[in-house]
Amino acid sequence: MATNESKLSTARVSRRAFNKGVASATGAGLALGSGIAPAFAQGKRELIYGMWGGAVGNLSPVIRHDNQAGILIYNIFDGLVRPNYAKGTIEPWMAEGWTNPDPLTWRVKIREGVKWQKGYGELTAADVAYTFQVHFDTKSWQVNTSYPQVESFKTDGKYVFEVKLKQPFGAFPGITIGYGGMIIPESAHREMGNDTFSLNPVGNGPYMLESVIGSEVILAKNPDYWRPGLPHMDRVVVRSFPDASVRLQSLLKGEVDFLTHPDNKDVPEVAANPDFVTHSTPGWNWDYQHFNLSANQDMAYHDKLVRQAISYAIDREAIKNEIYHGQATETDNSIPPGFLGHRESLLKYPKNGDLAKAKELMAQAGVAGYEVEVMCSDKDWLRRELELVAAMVSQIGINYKIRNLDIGTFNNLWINNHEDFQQMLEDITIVAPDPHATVFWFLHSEGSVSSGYSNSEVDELLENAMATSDPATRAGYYHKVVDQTLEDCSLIYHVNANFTRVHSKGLEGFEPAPQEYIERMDEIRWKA
Amino acid sequence: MIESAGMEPVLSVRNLHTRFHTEDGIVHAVGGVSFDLLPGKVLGIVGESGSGKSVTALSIMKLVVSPPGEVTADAITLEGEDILGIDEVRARRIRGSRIAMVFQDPMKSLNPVLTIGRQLTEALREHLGLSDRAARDRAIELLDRVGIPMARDRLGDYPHQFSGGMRQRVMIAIALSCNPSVLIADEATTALDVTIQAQIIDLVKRLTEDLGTAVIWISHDLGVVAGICDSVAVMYAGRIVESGPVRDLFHRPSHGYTLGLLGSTPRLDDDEERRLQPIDGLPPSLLDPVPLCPFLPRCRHAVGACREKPPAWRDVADVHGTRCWADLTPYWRATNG
Amino acid sequence: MSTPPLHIGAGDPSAPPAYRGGAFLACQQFMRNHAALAGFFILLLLGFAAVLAPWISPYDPTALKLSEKLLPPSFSHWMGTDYFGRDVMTRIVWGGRVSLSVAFLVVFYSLLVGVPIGLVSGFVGGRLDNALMRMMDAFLTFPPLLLAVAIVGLLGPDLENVVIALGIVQIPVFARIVRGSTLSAREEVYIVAARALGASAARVVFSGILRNIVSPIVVQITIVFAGAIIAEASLSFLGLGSQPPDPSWGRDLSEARRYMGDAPWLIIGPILACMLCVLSINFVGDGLRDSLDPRSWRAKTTGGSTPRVPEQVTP
Amino acid sequence: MNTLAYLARRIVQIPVVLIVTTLTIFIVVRATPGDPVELMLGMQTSPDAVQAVREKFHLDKPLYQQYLIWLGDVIRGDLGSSIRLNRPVSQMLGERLIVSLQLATAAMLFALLISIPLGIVAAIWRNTWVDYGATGYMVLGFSIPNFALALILIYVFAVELDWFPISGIGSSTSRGGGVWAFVSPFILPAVALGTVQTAYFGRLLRSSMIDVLGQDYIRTAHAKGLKPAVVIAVHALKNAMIPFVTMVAIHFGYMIGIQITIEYIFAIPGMGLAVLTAVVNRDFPVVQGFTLVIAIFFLVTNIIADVLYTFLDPRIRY
Repeated sequence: MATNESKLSTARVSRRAFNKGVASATGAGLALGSGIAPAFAQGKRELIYGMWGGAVGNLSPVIRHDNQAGILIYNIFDGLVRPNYAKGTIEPWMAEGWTNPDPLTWRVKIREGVKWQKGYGELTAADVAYTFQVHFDTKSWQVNTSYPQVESFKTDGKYVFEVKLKQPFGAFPGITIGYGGMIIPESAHREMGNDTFSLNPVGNGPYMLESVIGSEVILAKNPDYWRPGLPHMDRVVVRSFPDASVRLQSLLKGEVDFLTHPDNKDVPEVAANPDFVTHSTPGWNWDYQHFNLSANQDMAYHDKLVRQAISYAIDREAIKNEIYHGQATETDNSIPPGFLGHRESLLKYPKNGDLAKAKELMAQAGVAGYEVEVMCSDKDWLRRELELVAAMVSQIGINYKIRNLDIGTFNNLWINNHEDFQQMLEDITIVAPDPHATVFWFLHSEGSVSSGYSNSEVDELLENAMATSDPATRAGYYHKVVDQTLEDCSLIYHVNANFTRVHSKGLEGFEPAPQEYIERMDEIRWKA
Repeated sequence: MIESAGMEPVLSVRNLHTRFHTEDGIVHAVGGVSFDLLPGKVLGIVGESGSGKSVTALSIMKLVVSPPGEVTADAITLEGEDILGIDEVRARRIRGSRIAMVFQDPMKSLNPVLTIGRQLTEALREHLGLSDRAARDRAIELLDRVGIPMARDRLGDYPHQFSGGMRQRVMIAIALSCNPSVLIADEATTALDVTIQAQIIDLVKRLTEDLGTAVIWISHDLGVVAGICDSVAVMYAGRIVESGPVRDLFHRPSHGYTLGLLGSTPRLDDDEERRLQPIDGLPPSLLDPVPLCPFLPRCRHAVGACREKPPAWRDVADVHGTRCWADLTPYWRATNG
Repeated sequence: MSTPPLHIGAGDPSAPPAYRGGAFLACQQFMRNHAALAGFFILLLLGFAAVLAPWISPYDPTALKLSEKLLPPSFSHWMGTDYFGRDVMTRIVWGGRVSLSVAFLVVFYSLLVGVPIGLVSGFVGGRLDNALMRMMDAFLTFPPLLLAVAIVGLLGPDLENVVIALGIVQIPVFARIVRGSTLSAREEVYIVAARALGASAARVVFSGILRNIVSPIVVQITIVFAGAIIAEASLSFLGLGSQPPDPSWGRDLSEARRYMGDAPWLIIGPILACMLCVLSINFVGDGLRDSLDPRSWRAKTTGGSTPRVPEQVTP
Repeated sequence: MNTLAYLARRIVQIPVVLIVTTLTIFIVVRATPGDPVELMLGMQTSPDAVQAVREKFHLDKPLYQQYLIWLGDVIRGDLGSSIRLNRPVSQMLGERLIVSLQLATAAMLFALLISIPLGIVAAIWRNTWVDYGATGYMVLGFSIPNFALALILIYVFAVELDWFPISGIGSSTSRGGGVWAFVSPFILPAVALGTVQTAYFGRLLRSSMIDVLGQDYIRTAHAKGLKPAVVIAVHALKNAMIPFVTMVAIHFGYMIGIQITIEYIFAIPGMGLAVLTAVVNRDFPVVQGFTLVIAIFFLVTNIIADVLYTFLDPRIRY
């Protein structure tokens, strides 16, 4: 419903874009105020990427990095495998293939002839072994995330890497060599040392790191990339824009060619703008209310009827429209579309909630109303969502006392000491395209992010699902787990937010990924 | 009215009025002043503070800002040129070059952050268009003339490095730098101690005689006026109540206020038991001037006429006139006193 | 034979010049300053609006009504409604409670701590003065917003901590001003005279010096008051200010920035409130500074000194 | 000579003040709940992963020892490296300090460009509509939060009129392009940041000009028949400038501390945003390193302000 105001600006934008387009095509691209460097003779081969958030952190796959850095690492390094989002499968990449001779052994065949950047030789199985060893030596975060099942590993010849597991692990391709599959060159890492390597990483991906100055990272084309003719861009300039609306306005003004995470409010309007292409793909993430079940035993929310009442009181469609402006899909469970074991987004709870049922459940639980402290981090859209949710639950007598915290304090309360908070609203991006990465960590009583919820039956189901590798049986287990969570409501899911990216009409070759920290820029190019 | 005795006056003022529009009403600071200043002569203007002495000077220099000030007169002629109606640009060319002024407080009259040399040569460069070099030499010569030792290397000094007396000398040097035909000294020695006062008075007398500059010496100190002036005009409540040659006025005071002033000033040749007679009461409000003699409320010698009609100007001698009905001849003293 | 003093044209001579205390003359002077008067009434209005908010506001500031989302200003909603359908005008009135109370407390605390430090170090001088001033320098070097972030992070985001965070940075400002004025006041003859008369150091400091440095302090109060309101807004913009659901100008302003194109009234409301408040504070400050300076008191013409030629005659 | 003595005394005091500042920041940030390593390592951290990083950044040692280690390193010029970004603090500082100084200078230039004429005009025609207009504008500048002004400026001048770019400071395009490409991104942030200073400076210059214009030496200058412009520019301004310049220098010292919201909106890689992110993520080395530099910068500008004072006013020889 673009108001006439925006139509006006659209018309103006298109004329400006048109001028710019003509100017850049003829190589005289220095339009007043547009930040585009002069175009090269044979059409532009430079892209300016408007990144969300503050400055980008370290760029080494073996040191914990944030999502923004993940995007850059994804373009400097090519991983052992690559997810195919359309088919929801894991495809061979640096690993030509892998075999599973017995449930505890996996043998991975490494692709031959792939060169490291800046002349550091060829990628071999030794590099893979070295990378795993670095993770274990530096006790990196991956040890607990991607390699908990790894017993031992060794190379077998120049191009075969063999891993022995402590127990069968069906999600080996997606997680152990998927999320944990970013390999670093042994020669370069030994020469520079861990810290220096993180400042100038040497990878095998389509782009090399040229410079990091202030909040701007410049990636240059990797001349000896193993896929000939790629990437099409000579340079990708990545600039951080903390403010979402300013980031979008910079795109509209032509100072930036491509951006992610626009303000959801502007998505419908920019989608209608003919000069730009908008991809709004359902994301592998969810917003959820989290109850601290390991503490505050006297609080009413420990009764699952109250939690169900809260879930019934939530109007998920209102959240989708008011907070995400339509760029989301309502959900009440933790397996989003495109994941193994996904059935429906909404299995039990109605889209607009059911106030009568909620009140009935509260009466059943014998709870008239209570006050609870609900904390939220510094993501402004989540804070608005919490205000909306607070209004919804107040209809059944529950008063959410909102405590908005900075991300440091928030994570500290949530991750590290588990006692000092009662309830919270957060969103989470799922790291690997396998239900194990979401369901196990959150719902298993020993899961790394468990909230004190422990249900032995659920634990058993999760362990079985992890052990088998046959997708059909794993899906069956996850169905039962989800049904149980719908009953227990240890977590109340609201929506799967879309992951949105917008780029100038002249660009093509994007492949929208539902994950926030993956952006494939190897095939991006300016149309001829 | 003081008629000039034959010589052409260098400055003549006819019926000068200066009013200030304040929130409380219109203050008539100067209520119709007329006088002539003869070349090379020193005219003293005497009166209590608030009697309009300084405002008269500032009005002549066209330095009164309007609004709130408002200066009107029949005529103000300087060296034959009527400077009453001239525009600001012409007025600016006259100030400092044809008519200059020295102020009361030497401590504050010089710019603390500019060197003496700069403040001296400014007027020279502005009015005479001298080159820096020539201006410097002229400045050194001027400082020598006003008695500042080692003038050459004092140019670079700042005002706070000079004593009060020295600063007043610099002020005089600045005023006389362009050889003006009229110098107005507004309480020039009031802020100085007595010994320095005498030096400054001698300096002004000597310089004005050499240069032939006419001087208006504004002061409330009768002793200083007696020492330097040729003729005197006594001002009260914005009007000249009596004027004439200095000796005439001191010995044959013909206005109640002049008599009162003389009565309240100690004299060297007084016999001991003569008690000083202060003038009691306060100066009148200048808001709505009364047609009668302004000094009436405080005058000891008021006669019947004073309360009926405003005193007209009458001549007591050929160049000595007053605006007072009372006959004060009994108070005159022998001229040899 | 002296004639009785006859006051001609000087008003009613029989009314003896009543002695009027300094406070009265200060008020009289303040009344003359129209801008200050206007500022004072606006502040009074804002104060009442903030205090009486629950009774006078037509709508509930926090209740959501999605059906009335983003309505332009109309008769029913003077300043339109925001993205949750809440009335902007009501939220501004309620927001005033937060912003004004934060500003008031910041001024109060920084005065409470800053002025004594300034007085002591100005009056005592020597090594204590140097030590205190170096400590104040240390406080001054803290980047204000960062200190606020750390403190709000440390003590949690409720209002008191925002006040502490903003107050700490203002303490040295007051201290330095008071010290400066005390140093100059200490040299004044009337202070030396008071001490010569055997006045105790405390009496000299509090009655002598403090009374005479009131006006620079008052001016600084208005600056700090206005600065606090804006700092609270900046903190909210960075996500650290007051907590929902109680509205605050800063938070509403930062939330409104997303709708600048579609609903500009969302951003104009808080800005106007901010500016109106700060403008009136400044005018009151200027008015106070002039009226507290005895030199500018002018007694009416009944009695008192004759109206003199205005001070500044030349251009 | 006593100016040098005064200067020496002030410079000697800097380390003392710096120690007090850094110690206070050290305690405040360290006392803030949340352990940087756990925050950085995120959810699935194994205890020994946390321990490894803690040792690397000496976080396992007692507080006072950590401070002494840090102090020792600083004296040797090593500010340590960021826990979150794993980059040497000095390198981050190098890039960002320049940008912050450029922004501060741009904002200061804008403020002076507007406030000096405004202050003078308001003083000369005081209590006329010119004065009220100028003072009104200055107080307006004073009372609008700089981020609100920034948003309005962007909306009007960048989006609608497209006169100036929104971002680009410290970016390759601005370094690579011509003068305009380098200058243009500074304009809107400078206006947004400088407007508040305009109000402070304008009001100060107006009141000091009014004081000076009332002095006797101005009357003397007029009596000398100098051009009004000379009287104002030379005689009056030189005196009025003394308190003004001191205030400008002190405010320049403040500039870096209050740039955060402008850096946030205009995506400027300055120091404010880096420190804010560091405080939020409890990245201690960065917080300390940056606050140290901001403090040094503030103290140096203060001393420059005092020295300027003696230089400008011949009456004061410390």
